[in-house]
Amino acid sequence: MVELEDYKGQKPAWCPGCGNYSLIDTLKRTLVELEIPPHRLVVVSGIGQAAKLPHYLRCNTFNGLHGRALPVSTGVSMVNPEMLVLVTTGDGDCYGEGGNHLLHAIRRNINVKLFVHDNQVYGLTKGQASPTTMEGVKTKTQPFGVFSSQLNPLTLAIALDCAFVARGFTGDRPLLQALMAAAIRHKGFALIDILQPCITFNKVNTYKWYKERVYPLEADYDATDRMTAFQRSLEWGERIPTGIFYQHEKPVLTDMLPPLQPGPLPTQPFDRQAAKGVLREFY
Amino acid sequence: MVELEDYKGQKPAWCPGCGNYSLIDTLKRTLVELEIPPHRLVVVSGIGQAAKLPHYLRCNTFNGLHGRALPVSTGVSMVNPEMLVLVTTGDGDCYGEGGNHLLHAIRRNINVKLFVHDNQVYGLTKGQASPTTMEGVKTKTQPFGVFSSQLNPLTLAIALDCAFVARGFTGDRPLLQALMAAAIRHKGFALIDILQPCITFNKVNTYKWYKERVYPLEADYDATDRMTAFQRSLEWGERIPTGIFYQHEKPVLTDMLPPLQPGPLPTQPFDRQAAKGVLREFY
Amino acid sequence: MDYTILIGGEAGQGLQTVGAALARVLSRQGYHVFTHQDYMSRIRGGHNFYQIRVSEKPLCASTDQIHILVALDRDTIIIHQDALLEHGIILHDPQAAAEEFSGDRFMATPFVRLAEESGGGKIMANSVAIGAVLGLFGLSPEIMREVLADFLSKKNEEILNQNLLAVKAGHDHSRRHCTRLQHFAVRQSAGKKLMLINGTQAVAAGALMSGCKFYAAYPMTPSTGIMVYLAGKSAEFNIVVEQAEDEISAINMALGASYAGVRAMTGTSGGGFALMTEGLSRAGMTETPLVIMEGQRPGPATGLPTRTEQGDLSFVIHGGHGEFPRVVLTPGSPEQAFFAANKAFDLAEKYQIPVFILTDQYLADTEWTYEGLDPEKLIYEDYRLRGGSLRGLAEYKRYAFTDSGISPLAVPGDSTHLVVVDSDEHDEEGHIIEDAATRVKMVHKRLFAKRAGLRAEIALPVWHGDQEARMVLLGFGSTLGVMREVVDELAGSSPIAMLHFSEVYPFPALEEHGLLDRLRKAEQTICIENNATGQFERLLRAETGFCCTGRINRYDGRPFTLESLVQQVRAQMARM
Amino acid sequence: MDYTILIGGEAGQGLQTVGAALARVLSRQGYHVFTHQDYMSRIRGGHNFYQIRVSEKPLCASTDQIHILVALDRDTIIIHQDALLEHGIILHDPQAAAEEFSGDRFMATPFVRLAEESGGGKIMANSVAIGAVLGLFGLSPEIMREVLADFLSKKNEEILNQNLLAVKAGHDHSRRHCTRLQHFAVRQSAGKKLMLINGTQAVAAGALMSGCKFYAAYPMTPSTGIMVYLAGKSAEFNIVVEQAEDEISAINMALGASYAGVRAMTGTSGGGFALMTEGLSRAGMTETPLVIMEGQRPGPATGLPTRTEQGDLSFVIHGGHGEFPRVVLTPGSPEQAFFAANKAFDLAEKYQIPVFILTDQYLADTEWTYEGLDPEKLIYEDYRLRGGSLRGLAEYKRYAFTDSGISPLAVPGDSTHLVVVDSDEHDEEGHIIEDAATRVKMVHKRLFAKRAGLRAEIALPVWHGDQEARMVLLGFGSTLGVMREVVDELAGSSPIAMLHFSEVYPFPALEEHGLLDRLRKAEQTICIENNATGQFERLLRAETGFCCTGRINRYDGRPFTLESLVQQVRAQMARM
Ligand SMILES: Cc1ncc(C[n+]2csc(CCOP(=O)(O)OP(=O)(O)O)c2C)c(N)n1
Ligand SMILES: Cc1ncc(C[n+]2csc(CCOP(=O)(O)OP(=O)(O)O)c2C)c(N)n1
Ligand code: SF4
Ligand code: SF4
Ligand SMILES: [Mg+2]
Ligand SMILES: [Mg+2]
Repeated sequence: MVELEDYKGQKPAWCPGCGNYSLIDTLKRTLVELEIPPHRLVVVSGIGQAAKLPHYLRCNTFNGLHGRALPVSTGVSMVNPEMLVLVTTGDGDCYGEGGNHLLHAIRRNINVKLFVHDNQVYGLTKGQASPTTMEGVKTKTQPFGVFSSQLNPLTLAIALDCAFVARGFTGDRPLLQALMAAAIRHKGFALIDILQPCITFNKVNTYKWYKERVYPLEADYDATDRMTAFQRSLEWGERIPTGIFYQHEKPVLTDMLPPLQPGPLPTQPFDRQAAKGVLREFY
Repeated sequence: MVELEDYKGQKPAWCPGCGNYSLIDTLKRTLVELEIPPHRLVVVSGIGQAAKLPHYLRCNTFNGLHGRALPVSTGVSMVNPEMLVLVTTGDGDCYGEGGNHLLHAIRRNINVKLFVHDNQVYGLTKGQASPTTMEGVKTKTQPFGVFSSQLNPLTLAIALDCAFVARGFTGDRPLLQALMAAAIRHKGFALIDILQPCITFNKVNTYKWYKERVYPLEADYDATDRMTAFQRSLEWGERIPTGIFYQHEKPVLTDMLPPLQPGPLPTQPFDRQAAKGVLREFY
Repeated sequence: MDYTILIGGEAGQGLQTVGAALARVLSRQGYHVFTHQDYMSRIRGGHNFYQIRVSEKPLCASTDQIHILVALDRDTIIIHQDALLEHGIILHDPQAAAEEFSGDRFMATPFVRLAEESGGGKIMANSVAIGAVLGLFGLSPEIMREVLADFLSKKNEEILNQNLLAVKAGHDHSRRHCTRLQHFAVRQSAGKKLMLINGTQAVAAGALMSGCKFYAAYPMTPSTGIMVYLAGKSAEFNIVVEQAEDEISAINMALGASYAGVRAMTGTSGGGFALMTEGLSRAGMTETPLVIMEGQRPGPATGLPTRTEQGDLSFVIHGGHGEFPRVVLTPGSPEQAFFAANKAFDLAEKYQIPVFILTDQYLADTEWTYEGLDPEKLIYEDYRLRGGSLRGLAEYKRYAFTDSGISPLAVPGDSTHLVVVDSDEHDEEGHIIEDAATRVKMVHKRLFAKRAGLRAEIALPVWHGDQEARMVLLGFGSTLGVMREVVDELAGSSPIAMLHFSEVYPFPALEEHGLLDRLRKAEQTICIENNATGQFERLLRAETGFCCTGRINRYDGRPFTLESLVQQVRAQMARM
Repeated sequence: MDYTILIGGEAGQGLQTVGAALARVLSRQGYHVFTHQDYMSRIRGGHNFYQIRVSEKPLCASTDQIHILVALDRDTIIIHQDALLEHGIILHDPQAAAEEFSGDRFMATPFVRLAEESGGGKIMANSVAIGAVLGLFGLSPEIMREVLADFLSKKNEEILNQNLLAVKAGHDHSRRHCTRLQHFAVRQSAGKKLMLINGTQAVAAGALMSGCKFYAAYPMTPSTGIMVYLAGKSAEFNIVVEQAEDEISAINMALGASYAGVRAMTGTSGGGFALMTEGLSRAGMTETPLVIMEGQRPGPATGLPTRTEQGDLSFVIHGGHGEFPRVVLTPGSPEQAFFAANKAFDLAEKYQIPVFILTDQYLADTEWTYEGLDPEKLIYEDYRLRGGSLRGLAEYKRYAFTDSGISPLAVPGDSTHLVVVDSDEHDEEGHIIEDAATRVKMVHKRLFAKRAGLRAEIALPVWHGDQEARMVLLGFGSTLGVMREVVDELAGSSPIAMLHFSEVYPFPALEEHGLLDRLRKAEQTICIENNATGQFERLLRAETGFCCTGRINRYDGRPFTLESLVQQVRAQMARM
């Protein structure tokens, strides 16, 4: 049996009151709920407050270059599809520096679960705008306010036909845990954009601000319909829906790759004798 | 008066029969139609067959690193908004190596016209799959066929609320010219994904293949509706629509940026005297 | 007099404000100060500190010893009390750092309670701390009025007065309770206001005053300050400052801006620079002027993100594929950084090349005092072909062959001439070629001809100390100050000198000015570097064949300090 | 005998097939061949050529002189006819290259007409050309049967026979019309089949035979061949080959794969490598084994994308921020490349570091012949802690301190032990730290301890020629062959030798083996490099302080050739 204690890592260096605390706690509970032992889990992260998470969780870890968690997770997953591979990342990490990898990780449908701590700001570097910062918000590097339109990760993922697209909120732990569990159970790539208040640098999207807006998608919401998903993903303002926006079945890369069919690569022995044969072709 | 002759550049090194020939010819005609003199135009390109275009057109040129045309064009446009800035790029250049810049160029709504020569293959490097290669297509580097889902640039751009999203085809020059002219007239960022047969390396999406499928969007198609645009952009297979999928007005970055309000930066004199004042703050 | 004040506490406790305000008020009173900061890569908690040295004479190094320790939390006492000098004082809030601390060295100063009693509430505890330090020195609390007015984000008379009351409360508390006041008596003023400036500010102001019109970057410690500074001046000076989606974009945006006709710059740290090397090579091939600030921090990879190191020197000199000229400036002080920024813009545009300002976290954050920086010494020449002169040309070729290797740099759109730049090998017009002859000519123009010109632009390193020193300390960049103080300190006992390089690439022509001979004559030549492998020592060897006899390296993420370096140098001397 | 055949024409005319088929058939007949290719960055048109030298003795250099020029178009004649030797022959199709070409040197060979007449249609014109060359040598057209069968993509007896008829037609035409047959007579066979292999194939096969299980890359000339090769073997050997979205992704995928427990590799050229330097630094910090193939081409930036240069040596040695150990292997021949790939995988895993195989377009495309490459000389040791031995451990720390600096490398998921790797500075367990003491210990472990071990792994450069040479030629990488032939050619007239470095970093311990002394004794030491600035010469100076007396650099994108290098060396000799 897996227990919460198994996942106990180092003491977080996050600010007291940061949304990341309930996020990691919910993650631990999800892993315990799904009975995943720490050694079957690999957490890959980038750099940022979010990306520090694997230090605070006992697990296999590859951490981190800013923006480059997805390629690493792709390598891990394509070599050993039997591991549960999670990526924890920030909105800057994932949608800014790492934007290209997101597009292509979705296209590949790698079996990786992507949990984005979306605090709509660069936390670790002290408060610059991120791709999800709302238009007009002023920061020290955007003194006239942000001119770029706010990136909507859900809409983007749905456009790329990502087969699991959800939004969570650290202030709604039961829903977040349900989303995390569903993402992990889902076969293939799963994105959860998690609204996570940064109490230090984001004075706009505060805990209260989210609380007033966030609501769960209706019980009878049909997550299999792409058009609906697209439409509902556009909702942001007075009301912000949370839940699974879009989910369907799709072939997973590692299920299709012929070299993986005999099993994970690290367990496939290297046949030196057979390899020697390739030299024959050069005569 | 601007004439075709004004735009005559070097002799193209493209394969005889390549779709790029009609593309460049249509572009020249568009520029003449709009009476844009070569010196008011800056063409920024990446690297690839597509990206060689500015050598074959007489114009101001910044060419090229693979995938990096958009950032350069951003710099040019943010400094001198009075120039017409075009980016010519390939599907690998723009959606592969340069994917991240595309996301953020759209978000910024820079005043750049992005013409993607989409031959669904890496031409210059001899036939590897590109992000727009269709699933299942086999190449020397994808011996099992492409597993990743085909990137749909239109859907992606619509998801990002790009204010001008179109598809052209080099086999339909009148439409292509109309699209190019509309893109140039449009205020802000404009994307035209141009189906361009690569007769050497793409044996699937041939001239004939496109001809059988490509058709123009209906005359009464409403390009202002995002939902419709999203839906129609998904159409790909037996029938492939072309035309302007989505267009609307949106504030352009350079219109909003306060430092540009007195005029293009190169024409704003540097006031050394005023600058000296900043040292006072350090006392 | 030469006092060291150290303010320590958790991230988020405002120790930076306390430090900055104290440094400012002291420099306004005409004192020389030298500060440095040490902080963790976190926003709250942990242990950070701010060190301020103050003297009537110029200072340029950090020390290990403390006269006044302002402890905003208990850890600060634990960590730093051993560094306290005899007669030193530890100020601590007994509420935060429990009563177990007692004895002559400790002066319990209830920052919070005094703040509350003075009426402003506990958020003014830091003002109490400031006041307490002023009190030790016997400086009037009133001198804080102006500084506080500048520092307070809300310009509000009432808040200002409340803060002043808090300062006064701290001040009075020290005057009343400190038993060691006699050790700290200073004059109210040591002369006229001094300038207080750190490396970041110096580079940023230098860039602004050199006509920088476009800055694109992606946030990364310790370079972010440049972007923040320029963004803050954006409205007033019409500078376009763009936060890019990544560093690749940042450098390419800057190249686009430079191509379009303005002075452009980007800034980053090692990891971001790694992503820029392709763009750097593009700047080299297209001959597009570009200034790059690389603020080093300890690597590899993420390393120690908020600390200091000189570990990217070789990378900056050799980064980018293929061969092209570049300049690397390695200023050692804010003053040098200010003029380095200016020289960078000048050389970048004059030679149409990338020019680096290579700094590090230590230089970036360290404040020095000066009487001033003379803006009249700044060079500003617009090397671009513009307007009339461009329109008057019969023919324009972006890469026309010239003896100097420098081709005319036109502004696109400024005339009917076309400006064609290409990252492929190209002909004079900028169009792609593949033939061997043109390639060779372009290499001669772009690389050899320019290099010849550039070498003459590079300043010789500064020799400080005995002209016939038996021991010479060599170094570059941010070790300038500490090397200088070490040499001054040891000068009495031994013939010692230092040779400091603030411009390292192209390498200064040591052989032509007898410097190499002087090095050869010295018995000991010790290379002092804030890295593990001795990159500068290697550069010197690669450029001249000269091998240093010894080296002192520090690579724990911290800067050299006066005492520890003196000790290490003495140990090497003992071997003579 | 030592003949040079040059086949020239436009891209898309199939000259590569003609060249490859001829090289293959000759090597199967037991002849030594040496080929090199010259092509433009375009798919159709322009001018490309394929050079084949053939002899009964081993060959290792390209030449400037031509015995047989096969001109598939008119330009080929114009460009190359001056290089034709006395008694040489130019084969050309009078339809393509007009009749104006006449005289003894020209043998009009109507490739197209003969193909049509032989029944296969004009697409078999290239087979006629092959046959015409065989005819000159008096080699039987039948020897092409096996080769054609291997080359034809559609395995179809009829097409094969038609091609053979075309070969025969070409052959017969030469026998009948050539007036210079006496100059080309060779034996039907020179011995048993030889192996014909180029640098790309050697690296790729070497990787496969060293247990490479994961390859991620982004296409880029001249590295793409490695990906194509491994993708072709993917099904048979269960190698996962992934075309990444960009080079940043490629290197990080490879790091992920290596972390997950298999041997992983990436490959690129200079521009792509520029994008990988951040990942490289990450490999250094996380101590993740990684093999990187960097195939150089002329820069800066896009440069001359299909040509050759040795311009990235300094970049590969110094690329990446911060300080970490790496190995750079610079093979000079396919044989060296094959074993370099093997050594790269071995060292990468043994020391948990990034290891480079630095090649260039010339080495990548150049075919050499060998009797064979001995697979028994390949090393294969699995240094990873797996299965039982891992599960048996009481405690596992990814970065445990050891004397060698090498910590146990476990496979995640293989036991309940956790594998924690971090790009921040970290403790033994892999968790982020900021304290100075741990930092210092980690630098000692990761950098100093490993470097000490690594130096002993590096092979000494090969001294070839006179042991007490007055003139020594120095070089690295793909100049091996031409340097060797030059030394052999000049050996008679002068005491000359060469010192070739196939492993350059860490730098081989020259001082310990008397090599440095031999260099010091030589009157002239000439560094020969396919770049403009002399990067290897600089490396040698940086590492040893030794300054070469002269240098010969070629930087027009073309390789050194035998005759021109002999001439340049002679010119330097004259100065002795
Ligand atoms: C290549 C590179 N560029 C920049 C940085 C500096 N950096 C570290 S974290 C970060 C942004 C963090 O923002 P986000 O990803 O949203 O995470 P958060 O801290 O908000 O959780 C940046 C810019 C870096 N480490 N590496
Ligand atoms: C950094 C970098 N990586 C790879 C390359 C090699 N390269 C040149 S063009 C190209 C792909 C071209 O494909 P696309 O953009 O679709 O253009 P096309 O040739 O098909 O028009 C590649 C991979 C490069 N020049 N630079
Ligand atoms: S800065 Fe923001 S995101 Fe980072 S730990 Fe503090 S509250 Fe959380
Ligand atoms: S390879 Fe394809 S895209 Fe390139 S020029 Fe030829 S036909 Fe056009
Ligand atoms: Mg964030
Ligand atoms: Mg393409």
